[in-house]
Amino acid sequence: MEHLISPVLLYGACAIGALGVLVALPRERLTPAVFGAILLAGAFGALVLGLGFAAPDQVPNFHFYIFSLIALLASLRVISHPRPIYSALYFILTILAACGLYLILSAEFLAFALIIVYAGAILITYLFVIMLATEGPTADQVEALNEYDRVAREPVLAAGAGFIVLAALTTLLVGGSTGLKADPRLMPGDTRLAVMPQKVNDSLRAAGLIKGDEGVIHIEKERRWGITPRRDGNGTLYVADKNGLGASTRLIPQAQWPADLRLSNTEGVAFSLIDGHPGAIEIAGVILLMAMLGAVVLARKKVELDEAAKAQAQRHARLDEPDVAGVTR
Amino acid sequence: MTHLLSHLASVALAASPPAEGAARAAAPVLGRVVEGPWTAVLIPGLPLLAAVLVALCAAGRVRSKLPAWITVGCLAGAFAAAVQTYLAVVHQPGLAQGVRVLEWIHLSWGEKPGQSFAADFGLYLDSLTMLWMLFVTGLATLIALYASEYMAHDLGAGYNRFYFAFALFVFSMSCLVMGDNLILLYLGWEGVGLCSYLLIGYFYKKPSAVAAAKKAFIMNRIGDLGLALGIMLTFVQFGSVRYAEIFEAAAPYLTLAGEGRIGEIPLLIQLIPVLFTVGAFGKSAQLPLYVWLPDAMEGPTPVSALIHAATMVTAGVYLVARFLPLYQCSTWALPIVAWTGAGTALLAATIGMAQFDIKRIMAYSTVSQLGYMFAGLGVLTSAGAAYHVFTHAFFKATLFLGCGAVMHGFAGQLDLRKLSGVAFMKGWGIVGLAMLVGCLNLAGFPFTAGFFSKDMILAEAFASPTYQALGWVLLFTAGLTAYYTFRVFFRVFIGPKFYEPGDELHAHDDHGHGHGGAHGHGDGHGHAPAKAKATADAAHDFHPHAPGWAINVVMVLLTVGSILAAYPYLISWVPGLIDASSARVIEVAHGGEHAHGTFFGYDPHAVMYYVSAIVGAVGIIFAFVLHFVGRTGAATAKADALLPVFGPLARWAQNKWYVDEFYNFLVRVPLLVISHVLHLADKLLVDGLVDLAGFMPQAAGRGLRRQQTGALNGYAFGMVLGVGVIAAIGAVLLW
Amino acid sequence: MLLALILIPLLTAAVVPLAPKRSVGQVALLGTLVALALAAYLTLGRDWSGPDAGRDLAVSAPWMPELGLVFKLGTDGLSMSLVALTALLGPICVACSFTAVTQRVRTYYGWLLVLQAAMTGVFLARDMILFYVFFEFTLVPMFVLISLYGSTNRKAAAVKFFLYTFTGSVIALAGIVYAAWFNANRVDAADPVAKALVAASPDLVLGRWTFDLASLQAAASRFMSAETQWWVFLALLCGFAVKVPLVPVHTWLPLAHTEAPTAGSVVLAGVLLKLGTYGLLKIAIGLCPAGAMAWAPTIGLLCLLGIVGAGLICWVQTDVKKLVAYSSVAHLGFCVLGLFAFNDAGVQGSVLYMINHGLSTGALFLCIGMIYERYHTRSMREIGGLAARMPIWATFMVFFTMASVGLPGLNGFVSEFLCLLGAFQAGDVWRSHPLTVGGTGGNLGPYVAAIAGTGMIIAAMYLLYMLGHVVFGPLREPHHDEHHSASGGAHDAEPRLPADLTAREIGVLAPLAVLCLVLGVYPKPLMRMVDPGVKEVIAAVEGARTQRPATRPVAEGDAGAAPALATQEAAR
Amino acid sequence: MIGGTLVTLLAQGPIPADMGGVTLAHYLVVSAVMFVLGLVGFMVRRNLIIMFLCTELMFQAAGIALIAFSRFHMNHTGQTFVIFVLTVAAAEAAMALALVVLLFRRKETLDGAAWRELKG
Repeated sequence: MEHLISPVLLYGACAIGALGVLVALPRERLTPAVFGAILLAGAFGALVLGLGFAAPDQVPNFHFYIFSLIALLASLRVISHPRPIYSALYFILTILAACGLYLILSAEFLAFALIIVYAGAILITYLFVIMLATEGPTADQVEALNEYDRVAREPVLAAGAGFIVLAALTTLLVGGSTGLKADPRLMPGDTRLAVMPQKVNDSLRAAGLIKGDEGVIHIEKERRWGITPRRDGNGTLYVADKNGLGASTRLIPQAQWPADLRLSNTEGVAFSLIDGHPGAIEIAGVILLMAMLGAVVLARKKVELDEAAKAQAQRHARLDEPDVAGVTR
Repeated sequence: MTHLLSHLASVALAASPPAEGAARAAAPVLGRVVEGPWTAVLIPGLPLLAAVLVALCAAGRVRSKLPAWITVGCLAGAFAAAVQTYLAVVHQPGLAQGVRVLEWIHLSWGEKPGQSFAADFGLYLDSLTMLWMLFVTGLATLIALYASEYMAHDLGAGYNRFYFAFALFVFSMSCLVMGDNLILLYLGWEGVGLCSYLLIGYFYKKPSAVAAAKKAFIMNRIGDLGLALGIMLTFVQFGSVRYAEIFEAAAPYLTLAGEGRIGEIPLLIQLIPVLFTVGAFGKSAQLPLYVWLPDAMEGPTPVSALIHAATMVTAGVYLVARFLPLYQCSTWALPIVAWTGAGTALLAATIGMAQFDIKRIMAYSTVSQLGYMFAGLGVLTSAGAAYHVFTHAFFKATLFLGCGAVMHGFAGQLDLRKLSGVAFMKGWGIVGLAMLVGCLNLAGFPFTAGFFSKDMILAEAFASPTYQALGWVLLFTAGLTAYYTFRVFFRVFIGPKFYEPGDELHAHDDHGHGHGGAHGHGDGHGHAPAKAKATADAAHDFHPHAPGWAINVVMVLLTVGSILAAYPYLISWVPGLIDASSARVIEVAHGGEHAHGTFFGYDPHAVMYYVSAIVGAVGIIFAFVLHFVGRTGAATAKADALLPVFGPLARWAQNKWYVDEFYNFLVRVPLLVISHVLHLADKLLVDGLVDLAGFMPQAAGRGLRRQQTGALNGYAFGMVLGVGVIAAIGAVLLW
Repeated sequence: MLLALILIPLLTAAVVPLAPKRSVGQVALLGTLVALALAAYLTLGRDWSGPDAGRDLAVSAPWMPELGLVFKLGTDGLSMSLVALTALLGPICVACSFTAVTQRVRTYYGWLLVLQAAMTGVFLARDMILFYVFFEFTLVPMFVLISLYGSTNRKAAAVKFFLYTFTGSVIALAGIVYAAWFNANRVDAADPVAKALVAASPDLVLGRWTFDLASLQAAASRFMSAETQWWVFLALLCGFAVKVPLVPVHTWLPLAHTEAPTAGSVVLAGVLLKLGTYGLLKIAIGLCPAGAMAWAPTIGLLCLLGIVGAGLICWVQTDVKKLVAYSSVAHLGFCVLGLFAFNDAGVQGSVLYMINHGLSTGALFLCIGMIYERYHTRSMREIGGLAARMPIWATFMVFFTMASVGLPGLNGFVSEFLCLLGAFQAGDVWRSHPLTVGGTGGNLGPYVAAIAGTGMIIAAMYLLYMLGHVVFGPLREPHHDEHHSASGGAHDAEPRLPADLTAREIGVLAPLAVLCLVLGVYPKPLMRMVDPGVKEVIAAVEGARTQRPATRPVAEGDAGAAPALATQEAAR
Repeated sequence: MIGGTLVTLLAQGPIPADMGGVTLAHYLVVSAVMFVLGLVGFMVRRNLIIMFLCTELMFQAAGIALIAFSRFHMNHTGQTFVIFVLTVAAAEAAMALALVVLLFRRKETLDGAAWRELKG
């Protein structure tokens, strides 16, 4: 198998990355996140170089590198920032960068959906919860960081394990995708246009290919409107008048089709979603409903503090209200 | 009585020995069976009916002597049927008759011989069978009558139980003797064992009785294993377990043996009688399996008389006699039988000399006499052996019942040191006289039945060139027998009157109802405290109750029977019956001159009368001198002075040569140890391994449990590692 | 009809929870009596001696056709006799529990009935998976019976019983599945041998996935190599030997028996153990006759170990119930020994042994249960000489002990003797003695029979030891008061039992006693009934003995060699 | 605005094999790295909320990979799946955060290590 990237380089990059993460993780003393970021950037650079050399004849896509660098650095900060609020904010940045990548991949619908749903809705919930669940800075202590936020748990082991997984994953992904050929059978092509006669009509009419009361028909299935596109680009449009199929029917080969007579990405996603996975949508809806109900139920629940916490709360209460204690005494 | 004796003596001395003199009857036709009389079915049928009726009595909680009368009646009917059948059988001498009753076990897996197994409830009637059945049913009737009085103290459940087992015993014995196949014989064989077990253990609250019963059953089972293996080997060899077919298949071998070519007979066929012998030794209490019989005296005395003296123990003799054709085909079987018999006779006699319990002495004498019978079979006088069985049945029954009467009358007292002059006490005359006759028979006093039957065996032993030594052993034993028999008689039945009551009282104290009215004395309940005053003055509050009419009648009848038992000898009745059955001894062609053993140059058949008469008389005289002359009390006699002469031998003999202890040490204890070891091994090793297999997952789980920290991150870490390992494996495979 | 045999107890089990507590027992008794009546009608009402007897009763319905599973019930004389035994013990088990079980009675009788249904199903199933399902399903009720109604150590006993037997039978399942796989993938339906087989009996399914018993047996016995058969048999043996149980996989039995309630012990000894021997007989040997032959010497050795070893262990027990439990190990040693003699006497004896052991040992457990109900102890140190207190009970006890010892005239003898005779005949040693007519040849032989014969002596030793302690001897009874105060008010609620047996208890024991006697004196009908089944098994083994498995019959010309071998054998 | 420009610039990008000079592998590597970062974060951080955030990070990584494949095959199913992922993430966030609040109320801490009831 052809090596897209030299394994030594790949693993080296992974190792450096792991080291970077390790350094960047929050710990008891100083948190040299900056060094970690530098190391990570180095690792990323190494990867870029390796991958870039893998396809030397192509001009590297600048946007890709920018977005991915932002995304990765932001995710690093998500996991390494000791303050939860900042982590959440960095996560928003990660999502925005990922949306950039989505756009490069011409998934514009999802890119915006992601921003709205994730950055807009989910993350806000997170922020709310963080606000709710984090004790604010008290008067005497400006840096009210919890111990569990300041100290990472088993960073070395985790970084090691992460390294192993990453090395294995990249090996598999890189190795697996090199030989991968796009499967033409998976491409919906323009088949979907057959069920979108209005779009076809409008497009043809705008391009001046049909006039008057002519319309496209689809012969094989005997539909009034339709086309027979082919995956190989040799689809044919039959254009007929209102009287239906007859002597006046004419054909428009695919080569003459206007440029915008094709399925847009959003339309494709819509077809795939509604037409291809109707059941899954239903299930997703139910899941969301259940989640909502569950959240309501959970939120309404009165919580009993457990014994230790109760004792502590009582202690707090006594300290907070010395007067009451004094009265009773 | 004396007139009859002298008459018999004159006739006996005048007549030449019947085995030689009378022209032998025509050889029996073995392997052919003709239809027999249906009355034969009544012989086992009536006792079975009696057993069923008695069982119903038990279910109905009958508390009268009804079971006894049922049993006596049925047994008498069986005896009548036996006589009737006997007449039918002797009508066609040499021909066996068969009666089919019920199909039992039938298997078939092919057409060829040996490919089917059939054992039915069928009867095989020939003269051997009928000889046995006559005395079995006859004696059983008498003894059942005797027991009706003897067991009367136990009216109710115990009485019913006794008669149930008694009737069942007669049924089993009939099956044993009359069955037409080995499996039915085996049924009877084990059936009598069961009844023996039940009856020995009759006083089941006594641990010794329970132990004795168990011992008898197990010892018998050891023998039964040999018999069972013999049956299987017979089946495999001859393809059948039916007598007729076995004899038919064995005929060629018998011919070979008759021609003196015994070496050409296949080894496996020679092995069959050896295996049978094991069974016979178990049932007939021969070395090394004899130890159960003396202990079996724990049972009620009528049982000892019928089962453990007269009938059941002779089943082994019957087996050997029945299969004499096969025994004669075997090189080793008959010598084994002969020498074991002689050895047992001597050993049991020596033990019997040293015992003090009169019933036990009788038991050892039974073992000894059984040894005689086997020796007789071994030296090929099946007629002698069968005749000895016959005579022994009568006189030993007489002796036992006499002992039983004593035991009954003296509250279980059987120690000859504590009884004396019983015959002279009021009401004991008949018993005393019967005992005298029995003792004379057993001692081989001239012109008694025992004298003739013993002589036949002795003479044949000396007549055979290879069994001279055996003859001397038997002769010596005869002397010992005379001595210890009369030792009992002189000490217990004559001499100064004296008694001490026993302490057992037949477990009267357990059953509050005491004695029945038949005993003719009033204080039926007053025996229990006798134990506390087991001294001479116990006589003040203890009155021995003399036997009642039933016991006396039976004693008289049996005495007459023992005397008359000499008569058949004179007319060659028994030898004739034997010769007409499968127990006939074949003539062996020895190639040249028939080598005849002699007794100091004389023909043993001619001189043995005198020799054995002298030996018997010497034994009696010894007993007279040592145990009667000058004896004033019961406890001691002159013989005690002689004890030091024998040194430890007397003590050893008194302790039965420590055979029981030896068996215990050699067999029972090791087995017990092995059993405990096995039990422990089973519990610890085998089950331990199982438990270990069950424990290991548990232990592993306990160990792995510690890996569950409960922290979320820990689980995540585990998952990541797992994913990593899987991905790494995938990567390695891919690259 | 056959389905009804299973359904009647099941339906009764469904009704029992609805019945009022007082009449639960009566309802269960009624159900079992109906089942018994049906079984008796089927058993006695027809002639079972023909080779095709009972074929018209077969029930077949598709179950899971994708897997080749068929809900197929069938019977022959052999199976029917065991079904009858199961049906007989049903009412007896119910009736013996009326006073013994007073707590949670609905659960108790419900599970008891389910157990009966499952056991009946095992004997009737003619599909391997159906067989297996029933076989395993017996475990659940038994587990409940032991763990809820047993004595002190019941939990451990129940778990051990369940896990031990379950482990074994899972391995057996592997063997079954392999046999089915073999039939589907290694047997060519177009093969001439296979064609001939199918032509002979059109029901056979060869070369496709099926779990039909007859088909798998035909396929495996004809096409599987001896070595493979050895392995498959081993797998099946794992399942069945534990159930039987053979030494050394017997250790669950004494524990389970001791702890189980009386009815549980009766069923366990009476029928459950027979599932193992029945499985060996009907499934394992028919499936891999060559494997069975190869295993015969080893199994013979294990049987001897059981007969002698377990017998000796019995002898040193102090717990009566444990003694009888170990005696089951010894007795089933005889049973399996006869089975592996592979001749008429042996197999016939073995089948009779199954039934006779069920009757006599079941009855012994009943007797002991009655004692336990009265004295709440099983220790021979505490009780003894009970003949004085309970003469009727003692009579039954002696009777059943004698049946167990193998006294001729009672049922135990016929089977034990035939087993020994079979083992005795089944020796190749007879082949070297030309004038021997009764030997059948095989892997056991006279020495094995002789050693097994010592088991007769040992049986007498330990059973009479038991009788001598419990029934005879001086009376020993534990103090009632101690027990009542120790166990609190639980026993006070129980009805007080009279010293000797009640009419109900006599009614429970009497039928067994009558059967013991009848089967001892007149076993002919039973022997005729099981004969076709026995012949079938022997024919399978004989087939394997005379011909090599026709794995590649055409290629190597084995088909031609087989008859030659057969005639050679016949000539001997 | 920037988004709009990008759309015009990139949306009509070249067909599969040529994704602007970067291959499918590039996206997958980015996705993998992001995923592993989420993974490491989940293992390392002790704050329950951050841990959940890390799971969201992993969702994102998966999303990138799905979209990249979708583009590679010119098939919209990948994007559809991202929508489902989004749904699940939303549901999960709702539930998880509710739980977190609940847990926090119980022990007054967000330390994941505070709950060890499953400890063996």
